Parts: sequence; C-alpha cells; structure tokens
Amino acid sequence: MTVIDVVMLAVAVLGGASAILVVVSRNVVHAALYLVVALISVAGTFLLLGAEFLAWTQVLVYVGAVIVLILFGLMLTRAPLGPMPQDNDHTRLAAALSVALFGFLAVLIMQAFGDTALPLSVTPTAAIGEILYVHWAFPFMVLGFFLTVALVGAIVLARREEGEGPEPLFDAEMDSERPTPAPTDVSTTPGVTSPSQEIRT
Amino acid sequence: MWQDVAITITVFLPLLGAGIITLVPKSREEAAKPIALVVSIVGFALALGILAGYDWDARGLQYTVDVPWINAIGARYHVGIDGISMPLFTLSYLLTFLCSVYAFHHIEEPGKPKAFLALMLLLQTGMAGTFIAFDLILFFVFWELVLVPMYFMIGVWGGPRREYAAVKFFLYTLFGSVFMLVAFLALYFTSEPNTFDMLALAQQGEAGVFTATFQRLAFLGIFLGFAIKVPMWPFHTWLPDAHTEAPTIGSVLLAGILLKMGTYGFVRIALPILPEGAMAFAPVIAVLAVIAIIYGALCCLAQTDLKRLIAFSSVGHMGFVMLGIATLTPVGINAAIFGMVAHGVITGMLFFVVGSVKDRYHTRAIADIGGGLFQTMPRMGAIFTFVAIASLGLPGLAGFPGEFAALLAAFQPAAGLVEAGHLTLYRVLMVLGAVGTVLTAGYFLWMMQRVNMGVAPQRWKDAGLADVSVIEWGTWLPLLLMTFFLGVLPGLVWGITTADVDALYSVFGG
Amino acid sequence: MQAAFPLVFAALLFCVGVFGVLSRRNAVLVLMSVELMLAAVTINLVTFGLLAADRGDVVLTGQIFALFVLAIGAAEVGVGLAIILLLYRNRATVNIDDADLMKY
Amino acid sequence: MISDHAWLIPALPAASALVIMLFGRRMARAGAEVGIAAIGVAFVLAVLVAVEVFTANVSAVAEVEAADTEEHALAGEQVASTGSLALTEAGEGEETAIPDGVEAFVNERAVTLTPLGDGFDIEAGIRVDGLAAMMFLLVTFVSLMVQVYSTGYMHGDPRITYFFTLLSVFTFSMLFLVIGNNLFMVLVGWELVGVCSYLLIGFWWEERDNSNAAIKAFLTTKLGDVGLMVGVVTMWAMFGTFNIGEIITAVREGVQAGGAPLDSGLLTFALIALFIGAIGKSAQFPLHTWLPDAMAGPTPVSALIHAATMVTAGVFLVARLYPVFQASQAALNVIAIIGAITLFMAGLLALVQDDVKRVLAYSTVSQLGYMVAALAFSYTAGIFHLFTHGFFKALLFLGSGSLIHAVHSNNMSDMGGLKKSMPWTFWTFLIGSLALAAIPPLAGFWSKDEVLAGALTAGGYTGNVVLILGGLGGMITAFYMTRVLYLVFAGEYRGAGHPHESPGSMKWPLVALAVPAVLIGFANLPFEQFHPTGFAAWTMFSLEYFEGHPAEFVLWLALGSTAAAVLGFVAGRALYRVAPAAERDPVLRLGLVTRVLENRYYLDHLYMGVIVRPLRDRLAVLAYWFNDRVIDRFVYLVGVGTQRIGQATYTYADQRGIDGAVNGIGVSANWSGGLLKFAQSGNVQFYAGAMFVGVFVFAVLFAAA
Repeated sequence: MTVIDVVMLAVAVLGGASAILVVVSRNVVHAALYLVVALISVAGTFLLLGAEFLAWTQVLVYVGAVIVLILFGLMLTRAPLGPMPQDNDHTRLAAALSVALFGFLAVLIMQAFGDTALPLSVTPTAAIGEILYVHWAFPFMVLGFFLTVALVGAIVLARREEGEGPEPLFDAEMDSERPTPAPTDVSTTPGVTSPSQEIRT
Repeated sequence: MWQDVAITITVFLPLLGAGIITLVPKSREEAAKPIALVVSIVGFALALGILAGYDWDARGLQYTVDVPWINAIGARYHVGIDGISMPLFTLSYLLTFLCSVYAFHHIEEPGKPKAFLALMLLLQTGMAGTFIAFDLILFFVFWELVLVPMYFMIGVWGGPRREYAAVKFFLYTLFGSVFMLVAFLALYFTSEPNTFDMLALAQQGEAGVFTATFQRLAFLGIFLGFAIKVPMWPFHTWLPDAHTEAPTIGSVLLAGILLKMGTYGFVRIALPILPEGAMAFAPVIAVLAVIAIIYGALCCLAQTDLKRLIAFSSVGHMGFVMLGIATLTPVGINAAIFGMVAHGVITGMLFFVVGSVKDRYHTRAIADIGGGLFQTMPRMGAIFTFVAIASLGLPGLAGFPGEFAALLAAFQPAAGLVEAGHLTLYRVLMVLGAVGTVLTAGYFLWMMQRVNMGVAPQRWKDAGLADVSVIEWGTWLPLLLMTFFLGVLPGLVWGITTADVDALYSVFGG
Repeated sequence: MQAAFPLVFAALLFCVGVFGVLSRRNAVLVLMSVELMLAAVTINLVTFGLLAADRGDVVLTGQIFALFVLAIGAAEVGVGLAIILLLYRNRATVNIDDADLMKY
Repeated sequence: MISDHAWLIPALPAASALVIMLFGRRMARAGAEVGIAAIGVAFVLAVLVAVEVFTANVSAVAEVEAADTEEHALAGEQVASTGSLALTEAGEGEETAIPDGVEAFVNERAVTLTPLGDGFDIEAGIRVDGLAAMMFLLVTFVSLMVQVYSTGYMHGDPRITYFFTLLSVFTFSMLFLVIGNNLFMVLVGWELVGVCSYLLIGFWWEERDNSNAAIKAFLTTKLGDVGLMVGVVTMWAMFGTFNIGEIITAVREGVQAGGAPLDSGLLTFALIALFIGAIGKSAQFPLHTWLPDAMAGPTPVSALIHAATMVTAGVFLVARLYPVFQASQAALNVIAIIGAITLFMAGLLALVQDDVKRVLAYSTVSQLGYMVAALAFSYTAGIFHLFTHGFFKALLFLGSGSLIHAVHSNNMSDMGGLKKSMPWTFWTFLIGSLALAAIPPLAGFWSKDEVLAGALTAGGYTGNVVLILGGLGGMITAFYMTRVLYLVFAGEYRGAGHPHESPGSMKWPLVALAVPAVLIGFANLPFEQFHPTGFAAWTMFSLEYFEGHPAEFVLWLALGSTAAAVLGFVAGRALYRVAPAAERDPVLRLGLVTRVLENRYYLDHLYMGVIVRPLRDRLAVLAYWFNDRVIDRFVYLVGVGTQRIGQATYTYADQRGIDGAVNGIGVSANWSGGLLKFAQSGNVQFYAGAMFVGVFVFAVLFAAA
C-alpha cells in the first residue's frame, strides 16, 4: 500500500459516493452538483494515472462546460427544482441489475488484474500534442467535423420553427389522429397515481 | 462485363430511384410519378435483358457474382439467377412497373406520391434481391428489407384498421424470421467448412454432413419463418388483415410477390439443404396445405367483404403451391413455381380490380355494392369475371396448370415418401384438394353472382360510375394477356424451370 | 499502484450510471447518468492505455481515445439536451416514459 | 390427307370468337355472320374429314374380310390373335386374323407443349379417328343450325354479340375436347365447355333464378370433374402419359409405366373416377339435377349445349377410352346400372312437367342414360345413339324455341292449338318426337334398338336390368312426347296474343335438322351385310373390336319395343286427345307419385339441405368463426402470454399493456394490446434495460467461456 494507493482509494470513495448521490438525489440541482464532484474525482484519477492533460481537459470540458449546459437544460425545461421523487417504478429492478453487474465486473477485474501493478509514468502535454497532431491527425479532424455536425444538429433541433406556436401543453392533433388514443398524461395511467408527479409549470 | 454487373445493377436500380424520388421537392410531389415510372420501366427492361441473355438449356446459376462481403462472419455477396428464380424475379419487375403505371390512376389517402413511390421502389429492391441472393445472410437482409416499406404502405395508406394490420404483419413476419435466422446460424456453425453459401450448403446437405436430428430441428426453424410468410394454415391470420387494409398497390405486391418469398424459400433453401428434414416434415406440410385449401374456401364463403374474400382465396391457392412442394418431386416443385407465378398474376389482377371497384363505390362490402356490376361498369365486370374464372382454375388460363400439376404430383409423391408409407395419405389429400377446387369455384361463382350479376341498385346507376379508364387498361392488359398465355403455354414457365428443378431435386429420388 | 483500483472505480461508476439510466424518470438526470458511464469508460481507457504503453505502444492510444470520448461526450450532451428541449416543447414534460411515441 | 388439317375445325370457331369479340359490335349483324361462316367452313371440313376417315375404315374392314375368306379357304385353321383383349367380347370361338398393316384409321399428330419435370411432357395433339370424325359432323352441323337459328331467335337482344362470341367459344371448346389426343386436352376442353355452359345459362343474368341455375350447373358438373381429375391423374400415374393411344396400347399389353403388370384394382378405380366425371357432365343420376335448371338459358343454347353436344361429352369420354373400360368389367357394370337408373327415373320425371323445355330436358337425361347404359355392352350402340339423338333432340329444342318465341311462355298450359298457326314447327316437331319415341323407321328407332339388342346379347344381371328398364323407358318416352304433342298442338289456344309461325331463319334449321332425324338411322341398319359398310365400320376404334362386335337384329325385340312405343302413344292419345285443364291433367292427379315426381324425388332438397346450405351457411361461417376466434385468438393469446411473462419481469410494460387493453378499441382490437404493446412499449428505459440484461448475459457467457 503506497501513498498513491491510499490517495487513489480516497478519490475513488469520494467519486463513488458522489456518483451514487447523483442517481439517488431527489433534487435535480443537487444531483447536478454531485455530478461535479464525481467528475472532479474522475479528473483526479486521471492525474494519479499520470494523464495530466486529460485531467485538465476533463475539468474544463465537463466541470466547466457540460455541467453548465445541464444546469441550463434544467432551467429551460422548467424542471421542478425542489426535492421530489425522480425515479420510475423499476428502481429495485435497476438496482438489482446494477449491483449484479458491478459484482460480476468486480470479480472479473480482481481475477484478471488483481495482482497487476500499473507502470505509472507522467505523460507530458507536449508529447500528447505531438502524437495527436502527427499520428492521430486524421481521426482528430474527423472528430472536429463531427463536433461541428453535432453543434449544427443541436441548434436545428432546439430551434423553434416559424409558425410553431408557443409550447403547447398537449399535442392534441397527434393523438386524435390515431384510432386508439395512447394515454399521454401519466396521471391517468393506473398505477402511477402519485399526485406529486403532475407537471408543475 | 454485362454478365457480371447485370443483376447488381438491376436489383439496386430501384433503390437508386427511391433515393432520387426523395430529392423531389415537396411542392412538386407529382413529379415523383414519372420518375418512378421511368425507373421501373428501366428496371423491367433490364430484367427482360437478363431474361433475354439467359441460357435456357443450361443448368445452374448464371450471371453469377461471388465476392467477399462481411469477412468477419464469412458472409459473401453471392448473387446469381437460375431457372427457379427467373420467373419470380421477372414477375417482380413486371408488377412494380405496372404498379407505377397504376399510381397515375390512384393512390389512396393521404396521397403523398413521393413517399409512396419511394417505398414501392425500395420494396422492389428487397423483393428482387430475395430471389437472386445465394448467401443466407444476404438473403436474410433482403428478406427483412421487404418488411419495412410494406409496413409503412399498410400503416400509412391503408384502410380504417391500418395500424393494427401493419403491426400484425410486421411482428408476425419478424417472429418467424427470428427462428429462421437461428436456423441459418445453426447451419453455418454445423456446416463443414462453415459457410452461408446456399449452393455449398446444398451440396453438404446432399452429402449428409448434417445429422437427421439436426436437420429436423433446423427445418423446423426455417419452416416457421417461411410458413408464416407463405402463409400456411394456421399461420395465416395476418394475411386477411394485411391484404384487406393495404392500399391497392400494396395488396398487389403483397399477393404478387411477397407471399412467394416464403414458398421460394422452401424450394430454394429448406428442401435442398435439409433433405431429411424435408422428408420428415413433408407429410405435415401436405396436410396443412390441404387444410388451407378447404379451409380457405370455406372462409371465403363466409365473407361479406370483397377484398377480404380475395385475401382468403390466397390462402387456398398457396395451399396448392405448398401441396406441390410437399410432394418433393420435380413435377410438384414445377407445379409450385407455376402456381406462384400464376397466383402472382391472377391475384394481383384481382386486387387491382377490387381496388378499382372500391375506389368507385367507396365500399368493399358486397351487400353495399348490391350486384349489377355488369350494368354499371360492363367492361370492369367482364374483366372481373375473366380473372375470377382464371382464379378458380379454368383450363386454358393461368390458374389451372399449377393446380393440376400439384394434384398430379400428390398422387405419386417422391419415392422416399412412398417408402415411408405416406402414399395413401397423399392420395387422400389429392382427392380432398380436388374437392377443394369445387369449393373454390363455389365461392367465386357466388361472389360473381352477388357482385356482377343481377340488377344494380338505383343509386349506383345514378352515380355515373366511370368504366375502366385508359390507365387501368394499360396496367391490366399485360396481366390479362399473361393470364391467357400462361394458361395456353405453360411452357413459358416450365421451359425455364424444369432443368434446374430436376437437378435440384434428384436428391429425393423422384 | 494496483491496476484494480481505477478499474473497480470505473466499474462502480459505470454500474451507478446504468442504475441511473434505468431508474430515473427525468431525461436530464438520465443524461447525467450517461455522463457517469462515459467517465467510467475513459478511466478504463487510460488505465489500459498505461498497460499497453508498457507493452510497447508509443502512440498513447488509451489517452487519445479517452480524449475523443470526452469530446464526443460533450457533443452528446449538447444534442441530447436539444432533443430533451424539443420533447419538452412538444409534450410539456421531460419524463422519458412519456416519450413513447415509438410504440404501435 | 385432309385429316392432317383437322385442327382447323376447332381453330375456325376459335378465330371467329376472337373476331366477333373484337369487332362484332361494329358489324351489320352483330358478328353472327362471322360465326356462321366459320362454322360453315368447319362443317365442310368435317364432312371431308369424315369421308376420308369413313372410307379408310370401310376399306380396312374389306381387306380383313378378304384375308379372312382366303384363310378359311386355305386352311380353316385359327390364327392366334394379337388383340386378345378386344376379342373377349366375341365369345363365339371364331377368331379373326388381322393382316399386318391393316388398322382402324387413326391420324395422330402432336407437338410437345412443355416439359413438366421428371421426364414428363405435356403434349398438344390431334387424334382423328372414326369417333372424332363422327363428333365433328354432329357438333359442327348442330352448331351451324343453332347459330343460324339464333339470328332469328335472339334478334334484338342487346347482348347478341356476346351471345355469338360465346357460341363460337363453346363450339371451339367442344371440338377441342373431341380432337384432343390426350387426357389433358380432354380435361381442358371439358372444363372450357363447362364454363361456356355456365356463362350461357346465366346469359340473362339480371334474373336471380338464371344465375342460380348457372351456378348450380357449374358446381354440379365441377363436382363430377373432381372424379375426372382424379381419374386422369391416376391414369397418368399408372401409365406415365396422358396420351390416349399409348394408354390403350399399354392396357392391351397389360403393362403399366416402368413395365409393372397392370394393377386392375387401381385401373377400376381410375375408370370409375373418370366415369364420375361423365356422370356430372352427362347429367347421370345422381348428379342430373342441374340439367333441367339449365333450361334457364336461351333455347338455342339448350339445343346446342344441353341436348346435342356438351352433355354427350361424358358418353364421348367413355367411348374414347372404350378399350380401357373393357379391361374392367366392374367399371362397365357400374356404368350399366347408373345408365339404367338414369334413363328410367328421368323418363318418369318428364311426365309431370308443364314447362316444355323441362320435358325435353328430362328426356335428354333419360336418353343420355340410354347411351351410357349402352356403352356397358356395345361401343357402337352407345355412340350411334349419341349421334342420332344429337340431331333429333336439337330439332326438338329448336322447335320448342320456336313455340316459346311465338307464345312468350315456356308453359304448355299457355299453348294449345298451334298446329294451325305454326305448321312448319308442328311437322318438324312431330318428326322429332317420333324419332325420340323410337317409331320405325326414324333415326331413334334404329339407335335405341341397337342399345336394347346390345343389352339382350350381353345378358346377365346388368344386361337384363338395362333391357327391362330400357323397354319401359321407351314406353314412357312415347307417352310423354304424345302428351306434349297434344297439349301444344291440339285443341284450343290457351295463351295470350296471336301466335304465328317463326321467321325463315328459325324455320329452315328445323327442316334441315328434320332430315337427319329421319334418315340417319339407316346408316347403321342392324343386319350383318350392312355392317362392313355402315356406321359400325365407320366409327370403329379397332378392327378387332369391329370383328367381334355382336350386332344382330332380333326381330321380337324390335317388334316388342315398337309395340311398347305404340302403347305409350295410344295411352297418351287416349288421355290427352282432348287437352285437359292444367289442374285436371291425369299425370298430376296420382297423389303421392305426382308429389314425389314434382319434387324431383326430393334430390334437390337433399342436396340443398344436406350439402349446399350446411356448407355455405353453417360450415363456412363456422370455419370463419374458428379462424377469428380460435386461430387468431391463439395468436392473441400468445401475445397476452408473452405479456404475462413480461408482467413478472417488467411491471411497467405490463401496466402499459393492461392500460392499452382497458382503453382499447373494443373486443376486436383487444388483443393488439398484448404482444404488440409489450414488444413496442416505446419506453426507452425498457429498451435500455433489455439491452443491458442482454449484454450482461453475453458478458457472463463470454466470461464463462
């Protein structure tokens, strides 16, 4: 047990705990903030693994940009910001599946890498740059193109088309066209009757 | 050069056409019709070119292309054409061509010719591809490709219960093809060396690479996939719904080509590759086929809806086809192929006529039409009568040779089946099948009495219904002529099929 | 350092993410859970990248791929949020079990 | 040789049908002229072919006789015959040597139409021999007369072009049936005439009764066709060919395909199956019920199709395969009994009819019974009766058409006293009636006498049954024809309007048909010295059969049958000389007997009640119910079952499913909630969960591996 192992353990505990809080938190804004912690601990892991550049990128992109984006998303969709159940009816099932998956993976990892020591070394940012722009140049450009496309796509999707009315509550036309009305309002669905799930606008 | 690319060009041309049609701007949707027409004409011309360059006397594949496709799983792009595929391949191009002509006459609500015709051309690629693929994976891809456009055709352009019918069609067929795919994979892993190639597998099947138990299991899987598509009794319940709700063109293509994919699959894949499995299942298939004949006819007698009646008649007719296949003799297989082509032409034609009648009367209920079609639309009535008589198997028209040869084969099934003691069963089935022709005649005549004959209700006389239009004549005349010439000269089909059928089915010692 | 530490950590994050994806109703929360899963994947990539470097990989495949995943993850959040926004605009909800138009 | 071109005989009407169909509407006489011209040419050809065939046959017989005399003179010893089968008929111990190279005339030519796989081919070919030549004569002549007649009878009908098209198509089909050299072609022609008959019976389709009759005719004969089809298929399986000549040769030699010995049980089965086809087409008991209803069609159609030609197809079929039938005494016995029953019971039915066409229809059934019964004993007797009957029955039908044309009613109760106003019709009708009643020396006498003589010579159980019933039948025939004659032509006119003689186009065909009705009987005088040059020689199918043919004149039989006919005539005259009022008609006052006869032995009730209605109204509905509620329900239940499995695993999906069912569009769409909603819940998380489970399982599997 070296020092670095201890630090790694601490980061892992922190990250794991905050990740779990992300998925169980009843308040969406809290969840987003826990996500920040989880992602920072991921960045910490990168640092411990010697991937310095990656760690800072992680902090910049995720903690900086993505989280802000998500918070904007929460705001724009007028999600109920207060504490309330955010889970559907399969929580137990999902939990069972996740735990089983984790157990299985953990066993597998311990079997395969239980006694493997990592050859730690710090990767200088300059080396990353050189390799990225020389050896990985083409995939990198494709990635750039891809990002542009995603950007344009996101704009097109989110843009309100001309003539489209201001956010209707229910798309009535869509339902009446079908012979079998598919219930869109969850509150009419038997079994999902919690009044707190009604949409508050 | 032409030999190498002919099939690929011909099969994928409609796909290209579909792509072009999607580029037509929404404001000028009508422009999609001429484009589709041109594409389907060129496709049909290419198919005829393939037919013209085909060597009728040779056995085996022609126009072969065999290149690696997905190396990881050993799937190859192996296409080609032989006497068994040729009639159906050509028929699919003919019907698509005629459908694109008919599209000028009428497309069901909600119109949108652009989307409709693009789907139709996509369907064409799938249909044609199924008949020329000689690799199981390639076959499967084309097979599944067909589902999507047909699903949308029924689901968007169909009748009142379109969604129900479309989903039923889609899921039912998909359900069957899952078993089929499993069987294909099992074949791949059992074959030695591993291969998806139909010809290689057939050779291995003949050489006895597969054990009897394996053959039966694999045959069962393939059987489910194909039997649902045919559809055989009792897997047929999707058919009346799909047919009834589908738009006219959809019904025509569904009856004309899609159903044949199942029977073709039996002939091409199930029987040659798994001879012992086929031998074990043939009596079962034969019994189911004859049940379908009688049962289909009885259900037809109970129908009050014209289109549904025609749909149920398909069940019976495909019963004859399956009876031919179940005999495992070259005569029976020839009968089946002829039956497929004839059914494609005749029932396709029937759906055209019924579609046009419905289009004018705005109802499919026989009681609402109330008789007197001869009075309101004499030419339509004459065509309807002609086709109905062809469908009930009048000699001299296309319906007869296939039916008769199937019965002929059923009297003397393959030697292996006789040795297994099934001779009496087959002969009884043959007599029952022949009785089925009487019932078939019964419901068609009764239908004609109720629709064509008698005095037309006054409201229809006053309605000023237009008789057969020029476009309709243009669409139907080729089919009417084919109905006649196939009946008079069955050699048009048998001349091309016999050599390959004989070669393929020598394994059953017929 | 033992290779197992980051790997188990990654597995934990991944499984938590799976749980979140399956159990959350709010689409934004689902998206967050997906981010957790992606993060887990990047950790794995970096870890295995180290092992690969030990065996002669000189082009830092693991780290570069992690970088790519990062970028794509960012793009995914953008597009995903746009879709959620659209959903919200059309159906006035971000509950994904209401977004079931793809049924029969 | 003109018979090489015999294919022209059916081809001409086919061509004319096409021409009339395409251009008939624009022609001055609606296409009738084309049809008549074509069939006229065909008739001339038929005469030429007949002359060639008949002279060839006669000279062949002469050669044999010459050789025979020679041999008797030289050695008087018997020479083993090659055709032992045909000679079993002879039974006189005297076998005849046939010189090499001398055969009954057969001109057969064929082209291969298509291979069928397995080495079998389908051929198209012609087989011109005595039988075919005779049928050509009959069909073309009657068809010619009927078409000429129709120009008058159908004058002014809006669908006259369609009518003449159908007549041409029918004539073609009938000739096609006759000329075919293989059973496949016979089957094709057989079905084609059936469909023409269907279309012509339903010609006036506005009336429900007519279309009902058409359907009944088609379906009843089609039921018989099942037998024909089974028979043809069995023959094919036994002999590996459809070719009639080859089948006959194979039967003679006693070998099946592949050299196996003849399976006589299977052969009998095949022959009886073929005969079931004949029962349907030739309206034999118990499938005769369609023929009287078929009178719903126009009268010329009844004359052509339902008297002279199509209904004789069954008789023709048996005659065509006669050497094969001879190989199975059991089949011949069945034929004899069916024929005898038919001829007797149909004769009785004719007694109580008021509709003149129905009288003739039942009489046709009865006469067909004679032909069929005759074939059990004697080939020549059967086809000779077919030949003569074709002429005089066509004459009678056209005569009745002339009556109907004049009084606008089919019923005899609306006629009476027409002798004065319609003399031509009367005299020709009288000739026809006398011929039918077998009064010497008209055609019917000679042919019916041949039938009875054949039965007498054959003796035995079946022979006696046919003889007795045939004799009684003769009396009944004379009686009902007398009744018709008196009710129609004697006494006072009872109908509406003023009847007058039909126009020339209808009159002259009657005269033209009356000539053969009188004279044709002399073609086959039943005396030894006439045989080698008469009808028996003309139409023989083999020299062996001709030589062994037992045709001799039995004086007491001829006198007896004539006496029976006269007795029937006298009785009819006594009862109907003064036409009784319809309700006082003696035959209608026999209580139970009349009731049974008027209800046609309740056979129609039986068929409707036991077969048609249960099948159409009960079984069909039941089958559809089964389809909807059992099979489709099963599909539904599979869906629901899958859903239930899902319920345990995915509560959510289950709730969507039940929700869907609750809100569903009612019972019929209920089941869609099952399978479909489960599989396509549309819930992303459900999909994702399924995916994770799948991946997980695979991962475990890989790890295990």
